Amino acid sequence: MTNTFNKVTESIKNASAWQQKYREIMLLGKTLPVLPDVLKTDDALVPGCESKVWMFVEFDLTENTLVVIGDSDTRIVKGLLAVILALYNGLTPEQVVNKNAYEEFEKLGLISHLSASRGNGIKAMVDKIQTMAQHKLS
Amino acid sequence: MTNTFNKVTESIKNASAWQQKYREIMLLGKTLPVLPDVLKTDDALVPGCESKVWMFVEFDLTENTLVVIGDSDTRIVKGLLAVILALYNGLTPEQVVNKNAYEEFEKLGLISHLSASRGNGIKAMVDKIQTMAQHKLS
Amino acid sequence: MPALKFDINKIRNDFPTLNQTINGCPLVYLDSAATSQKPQSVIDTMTEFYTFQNANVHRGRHTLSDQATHLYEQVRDKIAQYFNVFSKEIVWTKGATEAINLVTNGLRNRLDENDTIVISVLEHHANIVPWQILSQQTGAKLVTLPLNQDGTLETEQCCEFIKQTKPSLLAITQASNTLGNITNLKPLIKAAKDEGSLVLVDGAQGAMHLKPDLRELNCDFYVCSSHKMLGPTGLGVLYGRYEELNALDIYQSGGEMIDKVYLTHSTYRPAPAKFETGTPNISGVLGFGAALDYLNKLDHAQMRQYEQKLFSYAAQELVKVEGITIYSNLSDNIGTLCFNLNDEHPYDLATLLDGYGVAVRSGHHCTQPLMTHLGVNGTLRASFSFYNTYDDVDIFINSLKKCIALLD
Amino acid sequence: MPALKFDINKIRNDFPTLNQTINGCPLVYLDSAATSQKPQSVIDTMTEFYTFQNANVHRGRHTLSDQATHLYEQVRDKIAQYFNVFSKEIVWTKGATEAINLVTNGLRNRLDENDTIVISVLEHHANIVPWQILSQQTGAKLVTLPLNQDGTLETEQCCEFIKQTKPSLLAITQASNTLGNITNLKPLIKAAKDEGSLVLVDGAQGAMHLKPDLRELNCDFYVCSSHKMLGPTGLGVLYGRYEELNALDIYQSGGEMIDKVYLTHSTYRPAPAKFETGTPNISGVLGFGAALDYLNKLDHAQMRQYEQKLFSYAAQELVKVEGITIYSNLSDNIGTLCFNLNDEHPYDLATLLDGYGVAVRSGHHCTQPLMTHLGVNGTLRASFSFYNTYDDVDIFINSLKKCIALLD
Ligand SMILES: Cc1ncc(COP(=O)(O)O)c(C=O)c1O
Ligand SMILES: Cc1ncc(COP(=O)(O)O)c(C=O)c1O
Repeated sequence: MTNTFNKVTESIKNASAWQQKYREIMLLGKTLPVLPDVLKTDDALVPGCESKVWMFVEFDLTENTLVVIGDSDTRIVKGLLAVILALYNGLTPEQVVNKNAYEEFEKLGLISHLSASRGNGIKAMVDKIQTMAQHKLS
Repeated sequence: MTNTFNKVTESIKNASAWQQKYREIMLLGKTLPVLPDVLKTDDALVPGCESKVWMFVEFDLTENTLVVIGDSDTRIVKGLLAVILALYNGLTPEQVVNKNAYEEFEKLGLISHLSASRGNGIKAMVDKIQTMAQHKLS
Repeated sequence: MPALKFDINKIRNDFPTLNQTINGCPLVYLDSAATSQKPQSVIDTMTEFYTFQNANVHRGRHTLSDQATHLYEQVRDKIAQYFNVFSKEIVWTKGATEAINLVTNGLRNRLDENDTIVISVLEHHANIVPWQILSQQTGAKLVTLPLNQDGTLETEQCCEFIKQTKPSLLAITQASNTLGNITNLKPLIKAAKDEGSLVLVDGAQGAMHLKPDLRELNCDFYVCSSHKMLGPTGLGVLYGRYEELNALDIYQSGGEMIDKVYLTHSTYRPAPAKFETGTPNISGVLGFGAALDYLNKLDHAQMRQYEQKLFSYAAQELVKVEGITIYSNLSDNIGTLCFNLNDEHPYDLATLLDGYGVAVRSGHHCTQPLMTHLGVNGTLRASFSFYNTYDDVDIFINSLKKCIALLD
Repeated sequence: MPALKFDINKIRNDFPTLNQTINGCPLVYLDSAATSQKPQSVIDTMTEFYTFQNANVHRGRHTLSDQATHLYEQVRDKIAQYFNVFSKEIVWTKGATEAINLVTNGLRNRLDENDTIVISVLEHHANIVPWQILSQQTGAKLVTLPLNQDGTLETEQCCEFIKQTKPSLLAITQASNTLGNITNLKPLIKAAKDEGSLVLVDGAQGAMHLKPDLRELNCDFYVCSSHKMLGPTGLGVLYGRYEELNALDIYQSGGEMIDKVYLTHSTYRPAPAKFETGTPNISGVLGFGAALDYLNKLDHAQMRQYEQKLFSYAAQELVKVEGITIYSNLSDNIGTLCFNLNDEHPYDLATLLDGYGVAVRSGHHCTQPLMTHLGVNGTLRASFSFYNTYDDVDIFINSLKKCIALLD
């Protein structure tokens, strides 16, 4: 898990300048599959974002691990989404609640993108993942 | 005219301290006749004042001079009213428009009582007197 | 961090306005019920915003806008914590008055002639006129709680009245702005909730002095104004229990409160956003944040204890002055002395007191029905706050005596 | 006093916010259409108020309150002079949005299904949604002026439309907040007045750049926001031709707007008082007074000339950038460039530009119907003001090119 995440985000962490960082984020976004149009429903849309962000958070019942799928119409938000997916996908509920996205984003120098004021849906996504994991545990 | 005014306001002008000034103003107010209750109508009331101020501004048609009558339920405003009456009563329209109440109040150290923000009706009274005199002249 | 001991000398230095002279006398500011003075930190916060961070909030992709939005939303969290409620239950308004209007407007489609609204004769016009208008618009009856001749509410009698009336809504002040009397809210709210009423509390006077726990108070709506709580003008707070808040009809419309706008119709966001349209008073909100930080740094219990002692002293000294009638309840009061001298007009006394640098208010204090109830046209009002001193009281009383002599 | 020559270097020094760095780059603030920066004198005036004069306005007998009231009412005179109207025709609101809501609410009892309201597709949501709601409440028809595909209004066609429609009211923006396009108001207003329509002009974008003479413009209502005119947030202006203003139904109710309050009913004061209830944004008004003083010290014609030259230069440089589509009308514009890059999302470009210290806005700019009309989800918007420089333009264009390279 953490290995995937580290591998995926290594280039972001090692970026020498902010320009390079954004370039790596956008490249990462390109690796995400495009969500089929049928799944891009209003229900899946994170409300109140300038960029469109669709997201699905589910638990795989047999494996008891998290499955997160998402897409965005902007390059940067899609890249950030890819970071979130790499961070949480495949984790058990216990692992999810112990994984602090804020710390990870801080380490990657991306913390400002996780503030509510950005209104880009990333924070909403993290909140939803954490709520679902906690629900699962209680 | 001006003689009456000077005589009436001399003690205010000569007051050594603000306490003395207010005492003279209130004494002056006491010399004003009390308006009969029948004249204290809502129409005669200056709107928007904390103190009640009734006023009548008319021209004596035979003499072509101003007649101002007024009363107030506060001592200080009534005293200020007496100053206004002494200033304008018996003047012709020409004399009224040439008589600047602001200058006179400035000289008496009472200018702050003539500001709109005081909401004591004195400014409204001066405005009404001036408007009527100007109307008479045009 | 341990609470600081209440140190009035230190506090005085935090309020620059208090350290000035009026007509050559040290200012004795006894008009905090009208508006509070501001600590330096509030002034500095606003200056800093306009100097370094000025930008519009929400939806901006650039750093300044992001910073401004972040700071702005933090203050919503702060006031929610202050009242022990959720951030999403806080709506920014331009003042307590607007907050009440937002609620009366939001209920318009839910009331008819079968409904009864209960208010009290003690209320500020802001908590009377909007209900009158709502009553005229909907046919709902508007009635008042029984009030003793001295301006106090008998708790039992009021609860009984509520039980009989079964109101749809009770709107009541936490403390009278004219008398300072504190309402015994809990039993009244309980009585109203037992009848299924909504309850709105006007906290304009109570929010700072009494720092209520709104969850515990159990009201549905609560309003207050920043400018009476050490904060800037042009900002108020509406708290609403979330379901009740979100159930209110929209008030003002325009940008930000919408989800989608088509030419024919629009869809709206959930509360609190649906009630917040237009560019907000950003600097006001940030300044209010600094005011809340200041209040939180004081130990509230100690502050309140100081206020109560100071008030008792002032009341005790005022009672001794010949010819004075006091209308305030002296035993349960936020710190306001409402009084008259014989049959003197309060205007005269207030004007003369100003000569001595003593700032009190005179008039009907936006409570004409209460004036009628007390049988007066107006009164003087000296309202104290935690930044006032025993010296203030002494100067006030001595000046009052000198003014009375002047009137002889 | 002779007008000062327009000296951009001197002006830059008056705006402290502009002299800072963002992400290590000098700030290039191109978001003045969202909110303007504030000159030092505005900040100082607010600080001074809270430091020395802080008191509530109106009805106070003490010196501080008297001073505050005096300063406060002076600003009403200043804005009236700025627009060449009477002071009693000015109502303080919390923003342009509230000012429009005050008017739509005030007309509610005067419209029915026989009435037609005309707006344009260019309008900010603040000048759409309140009319939609009024239309839903009264049955009045809401229609839009014909708009060219490029977002410009054809004057003749619009006048003809007004003649045909005979609207009861025309509500139109003086300049589009998204495109910057200036509306050719005079013929439209004349056409509307010829049909006996009321006319409301949304001056949020126009009030500072175009400094209209409202007597000459001959509209009935005009709204604007202090924060877009160098002043503080939380304050707006409603101008109304006196008879039309006073004829509007009351809006918010409470203290100050009343004459007499009885328990059963109340009587109200004449305009503007009847629309101003609650403690106003006193510091906001005083700060706005300083903003108007600042604007009056500039020679408006010279300031405007500078803005126009700067805009032309910016437009000329932007046009040259490959892949850019500009939506703004470049010949008659307050200073706003609305554009997109190929089919890139404006969010990405705005975020990257911020990396270079360039503050632009991205999104729908509270004009969703216009976005639909233009066939886009959102755009970038770079809005210039007289305190921007040619260097700002160069940095903007260079940074834009670097961002485009990053996106490749
Ligand atoms: C054209 C236009 N109208 C109205 C508004 C609303 O102004 P405010 O948010 O200050 O109420 C704006 C502000 O963005 C605007 O640009
Ligand atoms: C009890 C009470 N309610 C409401 C208000 C209205 O507050 P604002 O003027 O800030 O809207 C006041 C202010 O005087 C008040 O004292």
